[in-house]
Amino acid sequence: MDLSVKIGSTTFTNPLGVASGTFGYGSEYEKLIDLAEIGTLYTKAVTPRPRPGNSIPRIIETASGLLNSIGLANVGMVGFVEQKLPFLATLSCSVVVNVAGDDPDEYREVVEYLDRHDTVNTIKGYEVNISCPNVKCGGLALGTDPRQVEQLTRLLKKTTDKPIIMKLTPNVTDITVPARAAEAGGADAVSCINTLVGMVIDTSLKKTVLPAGTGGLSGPAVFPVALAMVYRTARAVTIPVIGLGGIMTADHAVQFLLAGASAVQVGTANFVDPNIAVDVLRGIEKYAETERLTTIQDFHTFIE
Amino acid sequence: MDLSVKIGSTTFTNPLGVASGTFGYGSEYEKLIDLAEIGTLYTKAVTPRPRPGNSIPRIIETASGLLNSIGLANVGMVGFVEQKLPFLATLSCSVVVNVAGDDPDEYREVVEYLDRHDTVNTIKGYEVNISCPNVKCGGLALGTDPRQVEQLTRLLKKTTDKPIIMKLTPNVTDITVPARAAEAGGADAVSCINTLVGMVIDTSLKKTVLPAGTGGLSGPAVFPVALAMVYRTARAVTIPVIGLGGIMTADHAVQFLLAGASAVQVGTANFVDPNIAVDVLRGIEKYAETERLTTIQDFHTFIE
Amino acid sequence: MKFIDARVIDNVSVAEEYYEMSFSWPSEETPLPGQFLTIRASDRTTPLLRRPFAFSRFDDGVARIIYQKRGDATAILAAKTRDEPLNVVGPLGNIFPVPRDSGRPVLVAGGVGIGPIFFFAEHIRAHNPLLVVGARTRGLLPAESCPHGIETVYATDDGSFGFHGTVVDVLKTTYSTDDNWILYLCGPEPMLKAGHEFATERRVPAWVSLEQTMGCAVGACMGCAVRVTGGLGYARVCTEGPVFDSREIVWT
Amino acid sequence: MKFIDARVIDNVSVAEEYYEMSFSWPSEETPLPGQFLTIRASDRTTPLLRRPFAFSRFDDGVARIIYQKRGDATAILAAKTRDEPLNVVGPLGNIFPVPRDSGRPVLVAGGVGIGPIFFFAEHIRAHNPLLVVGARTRGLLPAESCPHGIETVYATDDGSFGFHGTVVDVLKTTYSTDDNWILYLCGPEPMLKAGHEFATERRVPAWVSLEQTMGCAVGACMGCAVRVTGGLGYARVCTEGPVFDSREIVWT
Ligand SMILES: Cc1cc2nc3c(=O)[nH]c(=O)nc-3n(C[C@H](O)[C@H](O)[C@H](O)COP(=O)(O)OP(=O)(O)OC[C@H]3O[C@@H](n4cnc5c(N)ncnc54)[C@H](O)[C@@H]3O)c2cc1C
Ligand SMILES: Cc1cc2nc3c(=O)[nH]c(=O)nc-3n(C[C@H](O)[C@H](O)[C@H](O)COP(=O)(O)OP(=O)(O)OC[C@H]3O[C@@H](n4cnc5c(N)ncnc54)[C@H](O)[C@@H]3O)c2cc1C
Ligand SMILES: Cc1cc2nc3c(=O)[nH]c(=O)nc-3n(C[C@H](O)[C@H](O)[C@H](O)COP(=O)(O)O)c2cc1C
Ligand SMILES: Cc1cc2nc3c(=O)[nH]c(=O)nc-3n(C[C@H](O)[C@H](O)[C@H](O)COP(=O)(O)O)c2cc1C
Ligand code: FES
Ligand code: FES
Repeated sequence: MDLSVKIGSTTFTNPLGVASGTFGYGSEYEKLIDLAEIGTLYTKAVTPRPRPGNSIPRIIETASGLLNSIGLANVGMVGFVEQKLPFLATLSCSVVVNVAGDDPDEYREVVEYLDRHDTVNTIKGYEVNISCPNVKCGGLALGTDPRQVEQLTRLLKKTTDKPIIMKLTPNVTDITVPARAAEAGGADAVSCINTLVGMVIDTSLKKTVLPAGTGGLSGPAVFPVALAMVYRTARAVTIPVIGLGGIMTADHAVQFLLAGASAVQVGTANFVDPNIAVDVLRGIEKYAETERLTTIQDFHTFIE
Repeated sequence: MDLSVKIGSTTFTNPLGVASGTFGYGSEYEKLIDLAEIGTLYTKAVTPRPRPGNSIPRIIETASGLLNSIGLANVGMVGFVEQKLPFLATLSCSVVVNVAGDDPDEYREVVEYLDRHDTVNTIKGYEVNISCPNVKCGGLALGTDPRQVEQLTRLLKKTTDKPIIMKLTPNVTDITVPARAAEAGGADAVSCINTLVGMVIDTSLKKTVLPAGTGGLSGPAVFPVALAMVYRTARAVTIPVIGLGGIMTADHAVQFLLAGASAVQVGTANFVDPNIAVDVLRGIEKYAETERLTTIQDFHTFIE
Repeated sequence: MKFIDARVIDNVSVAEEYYEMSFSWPSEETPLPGQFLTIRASDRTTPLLRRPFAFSRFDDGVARIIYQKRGDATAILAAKTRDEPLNVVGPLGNIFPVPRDSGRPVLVAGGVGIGPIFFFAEHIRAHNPLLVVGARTRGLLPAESCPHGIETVYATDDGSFGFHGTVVDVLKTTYSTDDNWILYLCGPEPMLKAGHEFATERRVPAWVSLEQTMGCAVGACMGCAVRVTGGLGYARVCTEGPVFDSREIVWT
Repeated sequence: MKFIDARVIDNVSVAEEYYEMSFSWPSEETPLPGQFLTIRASDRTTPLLRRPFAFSRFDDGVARIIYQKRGDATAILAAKTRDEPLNVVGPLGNIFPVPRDSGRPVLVAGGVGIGPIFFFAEHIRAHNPLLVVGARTRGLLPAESCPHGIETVYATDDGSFGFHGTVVDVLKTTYSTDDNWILYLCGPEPMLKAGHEFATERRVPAWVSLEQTMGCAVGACMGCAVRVTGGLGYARVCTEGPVFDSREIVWT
């Protein structure tokens, strides 16, 4: 059995990742789980300059879901290289840096800077967040416009030799449009989904719970939506699709793989139980064994 | 306190409705709840000819949600007039007929036929389902194209004097686009949301649980998404917005009203507990009383 | 069909993963064999939908179900103790038709189908029914709950108790051409199908009680459809069923 | 910070809607006052997130929390009985700094803030702390759980027990200018803010333990941010806190 996944020039040893924004920069979970066990760590988004994030409160629980409005709070690319990269360099799992910015040039700036400072080749790829519903510029607006998606992908592909994974938003009429745009721009993979735009109102205060009004919905509530999107995306592009959204169990992850995903990410579930990611990987391996599937491609042969 | 709602020429005595497809044609729930208590009963979709519906199984539970693929199973307009309308005529609640078809002409056909046969003026309006994710033609494709939405609305407004409520799909990049198209076509109101496209796979059978592949996701899982959509829609159009999606409690319903909805519908929750709709209405009234809100418009004054 | 403000009286394990629950039934409407009820297991939204269960017995203000612990809802039920309230709607659905002519009723139960079959066996005791109860293995047979004083054949797939084979094997071995049987079956679909095929070959009537995931359970949502030969090609398990003439069903 | 395979030892009501739970703590890492743990209340997805609770006591392999029944998660906790497993991660967060100089520690608790304050009072018993415990009304005061042999002033908003007024009213009445106090507060935000203002006026140091909805509880998600004066303007309650110098906080 070899469940490794090739994305661009990088081979990821197994199909499991932990999703951006839910695992910090790895060190936060170091004492709880063996980071060597997870395949790929997708970092919190890195932007050119440090960002304080949105007003508080930033998260609220909904029925089987989590609505967040973190606002890309992060230390910025310089802080990342100084404070986070050295620890990440010590890990045996793969590291993919999630990148965000206010405009295409900011994305390029981050990728260029990180490439230059990643002297020991810690970073195995970039996941480009064009789908954050919690910031004004960049983010969602960019991700819903196929022309911009294609141009940004092309720009970043020119900037780095490392794999470029475009992270798609589910807040679109037809996810295959930005997916194909990313492919046309030369993306090495797409990942989907980011969060769904959602809102909760506090009826006693008579205002939205999140000061920003809307936030991004994640967690098991969104799983069926994510699976349908991954299914459609996998039929629209030939590059690998990374499936995520609501994974709580190995069965969910296997559903993504059967639907056509080549890899998966566990997000919100890390908050629920930091063990879940590793359990999911074990479960995928067990399923592959029981069902006699020896490669990720084998998962793709059952559902049309 | 007067929480009545005017839509086109019809005044609905209170803001509560039970959503199409979750309440049959009323008689099914007659023994369980006092139908006089609910404001408006939205029937199961009526199409020109009877439809058997999709292959089975048709429903599956997901985390705090329900994925369905009923496929507009219904008795057709003739059957509706013969078998369902006489009972509906005896009810003291308002009746709105949900209408669906494969193309604009089928919608027109249903509205025309029903208008002609509704001799005692039982039907207080039509809700036009341009958002069913479970049928090939009409349905979703139509609902995502603003030009078609506007034309269909205009066609139906010419066909009948009764209020036309366009039911919008959440499976779009920007729900304000079809909402404005409906308004431009002369719609008396819009209702949102219909179900989100979703999928579940049976990993032991290695196929989708629903034979149609995807289905429509409803229930508390989708509530935050629905609320965000209603909030945006209410700021894009001046006609009344009817909010639905995941209502389980009066607090949910009040959130829709505070977000700008003029009325609400309870859907999946009727399955969970047929009492919920009436409890929701009582809860809305109690909230209005405690907070000293005397009209539905008063709910709209707090959130920008 | 009513809301029933029931309270748990007893809730005991009757076989591996099988439980029998009795609860008060403060309603005039008396449930009959074949009918079912729905329970909202939890006030939270997981599990969300009400769950259907067939009546396994009814005496005098006390109703019962026999259920298998499968997933979330039944796990919550299994943890309920005496006097806990139970959010019930029922009775729902149609009934097993009582045999009118002289034929011998043969009642066949497997898996979660035992409840309604036991109830029906008690109900038509006077008709001298033959009861055939099957399970994969001995531990899954709820021996204590079986109606007493009714001719009963047990069958296990692994031969650990009673007849070694399926319930339909029992039928095949027991049946002789001058028998005048009416079959009633409730259990897993493959068993019902085999029962139907047996009945067709031997030209005996067969009633089957079907399962299908339910939304509303009152006929409103068209969610619980099964393929049938007549009408539009579908019938609702909750309303036209759960009991069907096996010849009406399109078996796949 | 570790996964703790805890088991419930005891779980009793200590005031109206307040419970004290003790559970085994099979870990070398000893929790200190101010620190908290997170519990996954249910295996289902409602409630979804782990819930944070402060330690209210620790002796020798047995940890405790005092919690208020508020919503789904705490209702599930309240129903737990002896020997049930408890999915715990902890200890998390920073600690109440033990007073180094000669000042008198004045410990102020309200609402769900009593747990960590009681723990700290026991911990610095040798420093002769003054304990001020407030509640809306008598029934909400967990008298039994209060540390014994420590000077304690009770206050109720309605005057039904002890001092008639808020805990900060108690501070104002009790304080005299030659007192050398160090304040420690845990409770609802308005109380913390009033405590901070009192401390600023009287120029005494004050430590506050804050609450914020948490996602990860380990510093990864930036969800539990509160406004602070330094750095980027936000600090994480789960990592930089929950205990902060009250002057660091941007009070609103
Ligand atoms: C008319 C009828 C009568 C029934 N009588 C009995 C009975 O007497 N005893 C008994 O043990 N079981 C009976 N069942 C089956 C019972 O409803 C399921 O076992 C129960 O819903 C499982 O719920 P769960 O949450 O524990 O498991 P889940 O994890 O939800 O599901 C386990 C399996 O149960 C089935 N199921 C799930 N939800 C539903 C639903 N809403 N409606 C129907 N089936 C569902 C699915 O096939 C699923 O694979 C009956 C079903 C029907 C339709
Ligand atoms: C560091 C810290 C220590 C705490 N210590 C205690 C304690 O010792 N005793 C005690 O009774 N309570 C304590 N709390 C509060 C406790 O976490 C909440 O009461 C609990 O999460 C409520 O869960 P619920 O599902 O019962 O209620 P819910 O219905 O979920 O919520 C009720 C209220 O609790 C708060 N809350 C909900 N989810 C969270 C979350 N994930 N994190 C934080 N707050 C949340 C919200 O303000 C909400 O309005 C502490 C909170 C924090 C942050
Ligand atoms: C608190 C939080 C913060 C997130 N931050 C980011 C981010 O910085 N960049 C990004 O691409 N996605 C971010 N996401 C989205 C997740 O990576 C993931 O796409 C989404 O949560 C769906 O997966 P899940 O349901 O498994 O959580 C964030 C999600 C959460 C819950
Ligand atoms: C079983 C089922 C059948 C439905 N059928 C219809 C329909 O015929 N026409 C329609 O416009 N919407 C239909 N809907 C959508 C609902 O009316 C509603 O828009 C949706 O379920 C969201 O609301 P809820 O979360 O409260 O259920 C159906 C929903 C369900 C669950
Ligand atoms: S379950 Fe709704 S029609 Fe049968
Ligand atoms: S809760 Fe995630 S950073 Fe504090």
